[in-house]
Amino acid sequence: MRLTCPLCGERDRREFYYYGAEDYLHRPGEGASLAEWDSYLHLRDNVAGVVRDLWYHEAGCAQWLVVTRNTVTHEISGVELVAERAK
Amino acid sequence: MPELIAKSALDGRSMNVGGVTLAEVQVGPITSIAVLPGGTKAVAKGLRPLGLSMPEPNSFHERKGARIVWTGREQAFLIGVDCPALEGAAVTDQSDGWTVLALSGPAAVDVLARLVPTDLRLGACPVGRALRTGVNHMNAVILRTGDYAFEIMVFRSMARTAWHELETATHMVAARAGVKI
Amino acid sequence: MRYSGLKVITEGLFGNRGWTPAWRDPAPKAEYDVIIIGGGGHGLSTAYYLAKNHGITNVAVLEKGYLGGGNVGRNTTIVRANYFLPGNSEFYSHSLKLWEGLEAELNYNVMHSQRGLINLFHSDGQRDAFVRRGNAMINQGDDAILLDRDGVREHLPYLDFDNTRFPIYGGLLHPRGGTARHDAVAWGYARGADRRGVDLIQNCEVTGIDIQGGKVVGVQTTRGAIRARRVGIVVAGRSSQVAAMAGMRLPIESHVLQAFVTEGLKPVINHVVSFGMGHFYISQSDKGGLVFGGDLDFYASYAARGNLPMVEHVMEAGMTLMPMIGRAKVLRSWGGIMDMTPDGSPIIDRTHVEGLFIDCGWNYGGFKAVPASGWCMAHLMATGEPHEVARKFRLDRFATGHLLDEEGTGSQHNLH
Amino acid sequence: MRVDGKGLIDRTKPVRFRFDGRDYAGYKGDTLASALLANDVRLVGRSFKYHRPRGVLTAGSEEPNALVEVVGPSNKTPNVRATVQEVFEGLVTQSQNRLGSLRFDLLAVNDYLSPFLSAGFYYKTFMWPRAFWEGLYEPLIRRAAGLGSLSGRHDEGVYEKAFAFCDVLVIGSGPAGLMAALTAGRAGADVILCEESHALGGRLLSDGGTIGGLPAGDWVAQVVAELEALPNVRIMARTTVTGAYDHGTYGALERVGLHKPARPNLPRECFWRIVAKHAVLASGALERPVAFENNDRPGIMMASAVRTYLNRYGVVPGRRVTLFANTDQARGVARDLMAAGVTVAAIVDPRPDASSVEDCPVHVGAEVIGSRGRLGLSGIQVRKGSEIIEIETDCLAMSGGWNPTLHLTCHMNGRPRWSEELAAFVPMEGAVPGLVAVGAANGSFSTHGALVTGHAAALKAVEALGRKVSVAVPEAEDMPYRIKALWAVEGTGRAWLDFANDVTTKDVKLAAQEGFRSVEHMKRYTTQGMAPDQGKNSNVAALAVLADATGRGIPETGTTTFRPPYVPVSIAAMGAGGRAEGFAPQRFLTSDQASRDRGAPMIEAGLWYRPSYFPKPGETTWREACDREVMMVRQAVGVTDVSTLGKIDIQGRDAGRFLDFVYTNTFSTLPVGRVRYGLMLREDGHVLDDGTSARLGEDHYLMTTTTAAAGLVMRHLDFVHQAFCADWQVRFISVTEAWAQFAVAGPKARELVQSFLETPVELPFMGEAPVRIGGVDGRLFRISFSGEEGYEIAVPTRYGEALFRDLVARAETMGGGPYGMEALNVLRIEKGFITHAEIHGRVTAHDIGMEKMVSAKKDCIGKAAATRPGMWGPEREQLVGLKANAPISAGAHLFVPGTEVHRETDQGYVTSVCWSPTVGAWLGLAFLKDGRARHGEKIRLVDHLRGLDVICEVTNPVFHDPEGEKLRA
Repeated sequence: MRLTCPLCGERDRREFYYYGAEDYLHRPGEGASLAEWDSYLHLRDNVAGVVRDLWYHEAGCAQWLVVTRNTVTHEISGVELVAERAK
Repeated sequence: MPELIAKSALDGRSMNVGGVTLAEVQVGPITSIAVLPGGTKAVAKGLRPLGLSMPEPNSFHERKGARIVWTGREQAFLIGVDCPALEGAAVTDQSDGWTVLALSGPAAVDVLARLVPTDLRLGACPVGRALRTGVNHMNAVILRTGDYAFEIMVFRSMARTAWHELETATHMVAARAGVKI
Repeated sequence: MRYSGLKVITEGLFGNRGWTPAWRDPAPKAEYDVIIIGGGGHGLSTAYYLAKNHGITNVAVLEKGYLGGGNVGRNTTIVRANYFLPGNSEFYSHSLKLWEGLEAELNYNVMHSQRGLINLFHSDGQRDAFVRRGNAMINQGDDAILLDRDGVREHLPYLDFDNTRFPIYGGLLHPRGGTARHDAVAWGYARGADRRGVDLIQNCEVTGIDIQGGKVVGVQTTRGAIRARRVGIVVAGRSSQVAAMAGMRLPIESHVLQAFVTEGLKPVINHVVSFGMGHFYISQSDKGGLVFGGDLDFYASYAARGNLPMVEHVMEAGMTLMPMIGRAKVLRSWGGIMDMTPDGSPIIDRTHVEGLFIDCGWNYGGFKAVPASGWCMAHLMATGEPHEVARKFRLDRFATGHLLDEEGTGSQHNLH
Repeated sequence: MRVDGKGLIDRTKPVRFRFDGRDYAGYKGDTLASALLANDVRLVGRSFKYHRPRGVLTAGSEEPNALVEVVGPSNKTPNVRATVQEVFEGLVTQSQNRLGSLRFDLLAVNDYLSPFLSAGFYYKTFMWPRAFWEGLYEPLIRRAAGLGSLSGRHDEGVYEKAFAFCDVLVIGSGPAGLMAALTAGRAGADVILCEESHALGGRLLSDGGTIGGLPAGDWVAQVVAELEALPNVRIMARTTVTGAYDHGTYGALERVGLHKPARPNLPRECFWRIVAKHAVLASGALERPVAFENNDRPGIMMASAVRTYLNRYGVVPGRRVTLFANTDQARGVARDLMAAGVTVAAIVDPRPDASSVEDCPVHVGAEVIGSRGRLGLSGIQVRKGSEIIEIETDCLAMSGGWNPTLHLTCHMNGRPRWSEELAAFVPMEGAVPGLVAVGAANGSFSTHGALVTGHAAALKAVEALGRKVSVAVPEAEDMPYRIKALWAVEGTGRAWLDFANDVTTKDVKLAAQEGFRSVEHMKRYTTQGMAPDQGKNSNVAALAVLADATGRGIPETGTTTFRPPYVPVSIAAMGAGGRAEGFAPQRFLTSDQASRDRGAPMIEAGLWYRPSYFPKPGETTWREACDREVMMVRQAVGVTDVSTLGKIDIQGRDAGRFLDFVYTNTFSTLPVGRVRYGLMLREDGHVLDDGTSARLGEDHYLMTTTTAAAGLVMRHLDFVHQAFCADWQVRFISVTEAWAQFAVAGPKARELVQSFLETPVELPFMGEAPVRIGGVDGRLFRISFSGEEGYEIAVPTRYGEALFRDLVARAETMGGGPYGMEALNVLRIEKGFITHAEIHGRVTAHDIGMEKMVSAKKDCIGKAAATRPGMWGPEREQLVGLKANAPISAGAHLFVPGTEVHRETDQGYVTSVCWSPTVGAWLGLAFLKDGRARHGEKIRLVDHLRGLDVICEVTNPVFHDPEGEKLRA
C-alpha cells in the first residue's frame, strides 16, 4: 500500500501510522454532553466504502493527514494535511 | 573543573567495500528552524545574509559551506554554520542529536535499496533531494549529494545500528557482484 | 446419523456410500420464532444453544454466503482462557469449559487439543504484568504456571535464547490453552443445530430489518421477507452495516488481520507460543503447517487482504524469536475482518429496538469465544436477561466508562 | 535417460550431486529433477496421506510430488521442489515423508487403509475416550502428516530484503513477456523483467518453433541480448513474483545463492518489494492433469514437462512413452520425442474428431482408465469404446489442457471468469489496478497471440507514461486451441485430483454427498488445494468434479481464487534482517561504555540499554549491589544517566497555552526558571504519561516524558497541535538525542554539583538555570525522582561520556557512585513515585490520587471523558502503599484476610515491589478498591504463581520523607 503525502510525495505504507476515522478531528467543545463524547471517541460509521481517516507520516514529515480512501478496494482518492485542511 | 572531551557516536569510523565507501562525517552545527505562523518573511530576512532561504519540500541548498535542508512543514535544518538570530521562528540546536553517514560509490544506491523504502532512482531522486524517510526501522533524513553519493542523518543513539545495517547491506551487495545470472 | 470410529469402518467397507448430508438445505419459511443473522461460528452456536438449552427450535440462521465462511474459518485456531479483567475472565473460562466437552456434545471431532500456550515475556515489567494475569486466571479457577528462562527452555528448546534483541526472561504457561480445527467447530454446531430442527439457510443475505413501533418484526432478505419477533445480529466483519439497518451506530471500526500457514512439516512446535516484544504467535496444525499471525494491518478495511509491512514484521519477529523456522515456507496468507471495539472486549446485549439483540465486537478473540458466545447470546435471546458470565459485555459501557481494556491502550479501536 | 544433441545444459561442465545417499552426475543447467530423470531415478517422494510412491510430475515450481530436502553443511531445507532446485557440485539431497526407506515406506500401509481415510474421516472419529486425543490419536496423526522436516537448529543463513521501483514490471519472460519488455524497454521506460527460471524464454525454450523466421531459441537470445544492453531494463532471473499488493506493490522472491555452495555474505534468497506504475502479467499457463484410476504413479507426467525435459535438458523420462492428451498442441510432444529417436508407444486422444495421423499408433476417442507398476509406471489400460487395450509404457505424458497462470490477478480479491471456449478460468480485467494479463496467462495460447498481446499491453503502458515507440511484432505460430474438456475419466478406483494432499475424485463426490456443496466447503472438507502446490494442479478439475456431482455447471458452482504468495516463500526471506539484534534498532547512551567498564549488566528499556546495577567486588547478587546503591543515594550521593527520558523543546508565544491544553494542570503560570510536574491524559480520560516541564524563557519550555512514552507523546502533541490549534504561535521538536542528562541525588548532591559548575548556582527545589561546565553550556534542574535532594545536569550529547565519567569519579570521592535501574526503582517506590507499572493505560488521575491536578479552570485533553461515572469513585482500584515483613511480589492479587480467594473477592493487585533498605521492610505499590479510605487496614496478598501468601499493611504510597523535607532542603 502506498500513500501520497502532500509534502513528501508517494511513500510506502510502512512510513505511516494509522489513528482512525476523521471523527477525531471534531472534538466536542467544553460543556458537551457525555453522549457527544461517546460519539466522538467511540461510535463510528465504519463504512464499507469511501471513508476519511487519519494517518500520521511518522517516518517522514510528522504531519497528520486526512486520507480519503475506500475500505473495500483500498483506493485512495485524496490526501490533505490536517494542519491546512479546509475547515 | 571537569574536562569535557567531545565524542562522536562512531569515532569517525569509515570503511570501503566493493567500491562503496561509508564514513561518519562531521557537519558542524545543526539548527532546526521552525517558522511560526506569520513568521515567513522575518525568517527569509534573517537567512538572507547567509545567501539561503527556506527550502522547498524534499530539497536542500548549499552556499559557502552552509546547507539548509527541508525537514518538514515550515521547518528546515541549517547545517554547517551558526544560526543567525531569527525572528518569526522557533530555533533549536540539533547539533548533537544526529549522526551523519556519508555513503558513496556506484553501488551506493543498491546498498540503500536494501534499507530505504523510497524511490532513489536518479530521475525520482536527483542531486539536491532531501528525504525524510526510514532506514529500515529507523527514521532518517537522506540527502542526495551526488549521482553516486548520499548523506544519511540518523538519531545519534541509533548510529551503531545504522552503521551495522549499512555495512551488512554493503557486504551483501558486494558478494552478489561476483554472481553471474 | 451418529458418527463413530465403528461407523467410519463400516462405511469404509461399503464404499462410503451411506454417509448422509451433514445438514439439510431448507427453503426459508415465512416466519420463525427467532432469526439469527449470520451463519458463522457465533451464529451457529447461538442457534444450537437456543435449541439445546432453551428448547427454542423454530429458528432460522440466515447466511449470505456459505456456513462458516467468515472468521471462524479464517483464524489461527487458538483456544485459551487467559484474560485477567473481571468480565472477561469468567466468560472465557466458561467458554474453555464448553470447549472441553465439545466433541461429546456435538458428536463431531473439532480436534480441540490442549497442548499448552506459552506467552513469553522479555522484561521484569512484562513478567509482573503476566503474573498479575496468571494469578487472575487461577483466581477464576483456570490454570497458569510461571516459567523462568530455564523453564521456557525445557518446553521450547528451539527458541533463540542467546543472540536476540529482546532476551527471554520467562513465560506464562497456560496448560489448558491450545488449538482446535476451526472449520470443524462451525460444521459441528451447524450439524447439531440442524439435527435439533434449526433451519440453516445459506445464500440468503439480509437486506433490511423490519421494525414497527420500536419492536422488531422480521427481516428482508434476498430470498424474501421473513417474520420473527426476536432477531439476533451475529455478523462479525459486517456488524456496523447490519446494525445500521436498525438505525444503530456501533462503537466498532473494522480492520484486517492477516494470518499465515506454511507447507506441511513434521512435528516441531508442540505448543502455542507468543512473542512479547513484537507481533507474532505460532502453533503447528495437525497437518504439519505452522500457523502463525501477528497484529492488525492497522487501517480500517473490509478488503480481507493484507499488505506487506505487517507480513514482514511478523516474519522478522519469527526470525528473532525462533530462527529454526527460517526455512519453512509460507504457503498461504489470508485476512479476516475484525470488528474492533474501543476497549478490545465484545458486546452481547439488547439494543434500543425491542426483540433485537446484538453479538459483536469480538476484535480478534472471537474463535475461542464461539461456544460461550452462543451460550450467552442464546440465554439473552431466550430469557431477555444477560447471562451471568456476559453481563459486562454491555453496549453502553463506553458511554459510562465501565471499560474492559485488557491491553490498556485506550479508546483507539485498532490498538486492541 | 539423457539424449544426445538436445537441451540447453552445459555438457562441458559436469557436476556431481547426491540423492538419498547415492552420488549422481548431472550438468550445469540441470535441475535436480532433470538430473535424476537423466539417471533413470523415477521414485523421488511419497505422498502426503497414503504415502504412495511418487515421481516428478512437472518441470516447474507447481510441482506437487518431487519435494525433497536439501542438506547443507549446517542446516537443511525441507520441501524443496526438485523441479526448481538447480544442481551444483556437492549438492546433497534426500527424500522426505517416509518411515524407512523411500522404496519401503512403512507408512504405505495407509494406502491399504484408504477406504477408512476418506475425506473428513477424522471429524467423525477419535472422539472416545476423550483423553486419547492429545495422548494418542493426535500424536500419531501429527507424526504421519507433515512432509519434510526442519532440523530444529537456528537458520544461520544469509537473507536479504530490498526495494525496487520501475515504470513497467514484466512478469515472465516467455514470448509475451519478452515482447512486452522489448517494447517498453525500447520506449525508454524503466523496466524490470522477472523470470522464475534461471534462463529467459519461458515455453519457447521447451516448445521450439520459429519467430520472425528465426528458431525460437535464437530469437530469445537476440531479444535478451538487446534487453541486457538497455540501461533502463533490469533483468531479474530466478525471481518469482509472489504477490500483488495495493497501489502497484509486488512481492518477489529471488533465489540468489541457492544454486551454488554457500558463500560468505551471499544471500540465499532476497525478498523484493517492487513498486511498479504498470505491470504486465506474462506468467503463461499451467498444464493440468487428468484424473483416472492410479494416475499418480512415477512415470506419469505432464506432457509439457516431458517436452521440457527433452528440449531443455536433453532428458527422456522413459524408453516407451505414451501420450494422453485432449489438445492438438500436445501432439508436439510426441513428434519431438520421435524426432529424438524415442519410441512413442501410443497417443490416446479422447476427442472423437481428433486427427489420427501421426508416426505412431493413435487411439482417437479413447481414454486411459488405469495404470500399473508398483514404484514406477509399467503399463496403462486404455478404453476405446467397449475395447480395453493394454499398453506397455514406462512414461505417460498427459495433458488435460491448460489453465492460465492468473494467480496474481486474484490477490486483490478479483475472481476469474469462466471461459467455455478454453474450458478454463481467465483473469478478470482490472482485477489488480495497473496490471494487465497477456499471452497464455490471459488465455492466448498461441505464440502469435502471446507476442501480440504482450506488445499491446506494453504499448499501452508506454503511452500512459507519455512515451512513444514503434516495435514490429514478428511472425509466429498461430495454431487455434481446440479442447474438449476432460477432467476425470469414469471409473471405480481412486483417481487423483490433488496429488500433493491425496485428494481423489471420490473425496470430492463424498463431500458433495455429505452436503459440502459450496466449493469452499468442498475444499475445506477434502483439503483439496491446501497442499504445497496451492491447488495449481487441481483446483479447476476439483471444481469441475464437484459441479458434476452436484448437477451444476462450473460457473454456477463457484470459481477459484488464490492468495499470496504465488509460490511458497521462506519465512527467513520475508523476515530477512530480523534475526538476532536486527529485529529492532538499538539505542545506546553516551555512558554505555563507562557503565560496561564498571561491569554493569545492561538491560533493555524500550529500545535503549540501561545499566541494571554496578557490582562491587564481593557482591554476589544484584540485591546486594542494589541495596548498597540505594543507601549510597540516601546517605551520600549517586549518579545515574537519565538521557532516555523524552525531551521536547517547545517555543512560541502560545507555548504555555499549549501545555495547559495537553496537561491537566496549568503551565502558563509557571515562572521562568521553574519546573513543574505535569500529568497528561489521553482523550479517553486515562493517564497517558507524566513528567516535568521547565520554563526556560518567556516563550520557551522544555517538556520531559517517560522513556517508554517519548514517541507516543510526540505523536500526541503533533496531533493536538495540527488538529486543534495549528494556528497557535507554538512549535516544538524533540531534543532527546541532543542532550545527555544525568541525575545527581543524595544529601551530598549539592556539594557535588557545585564542585563542577564554573559559577556556583543556588537553585530552589523545582528550579532551573543555564550553567557552564568546563567551557560548555549546559542546563541544571533541581528535580528528584528519588526523594533526596536531586539535580539533573544536561550537556550536549557529545560531552555526555566525559561528564558521566567525571561525575562518577567526583561522587566516589564523597562516598557515592553510580546507581542503576534497580536502585532507581527502589528509590522511587520508597517515595511513592509512579512509572508505567502504575500508569498502565487503565488508570485515571482519580485512581492515582491526582484528581486535584485536573484544573477546573480550563479545558484539557481527557478532562471530559474522565468524568464518566465508571471512571471514578470507591468502586475503582486506587493507588496505595503496601508494607510487609516478608517478601511480596508484583502481580499478586489482594484479598480481605479471612475471605476466600477467588475472582469475586478480588480487591486489587500489586504493581511494584521492593525490599527497602531505607525502611527495612518490603514495600509495594498497589491498586486497591477504595484504597485511599483503607490506609492502615491489613490486606492479604496472594501470588499463586510464586507461592506467596502474605498479610500486608495498607499505607500511604509515600513511605520515605512524606513531607518532602529532604527535597526542599
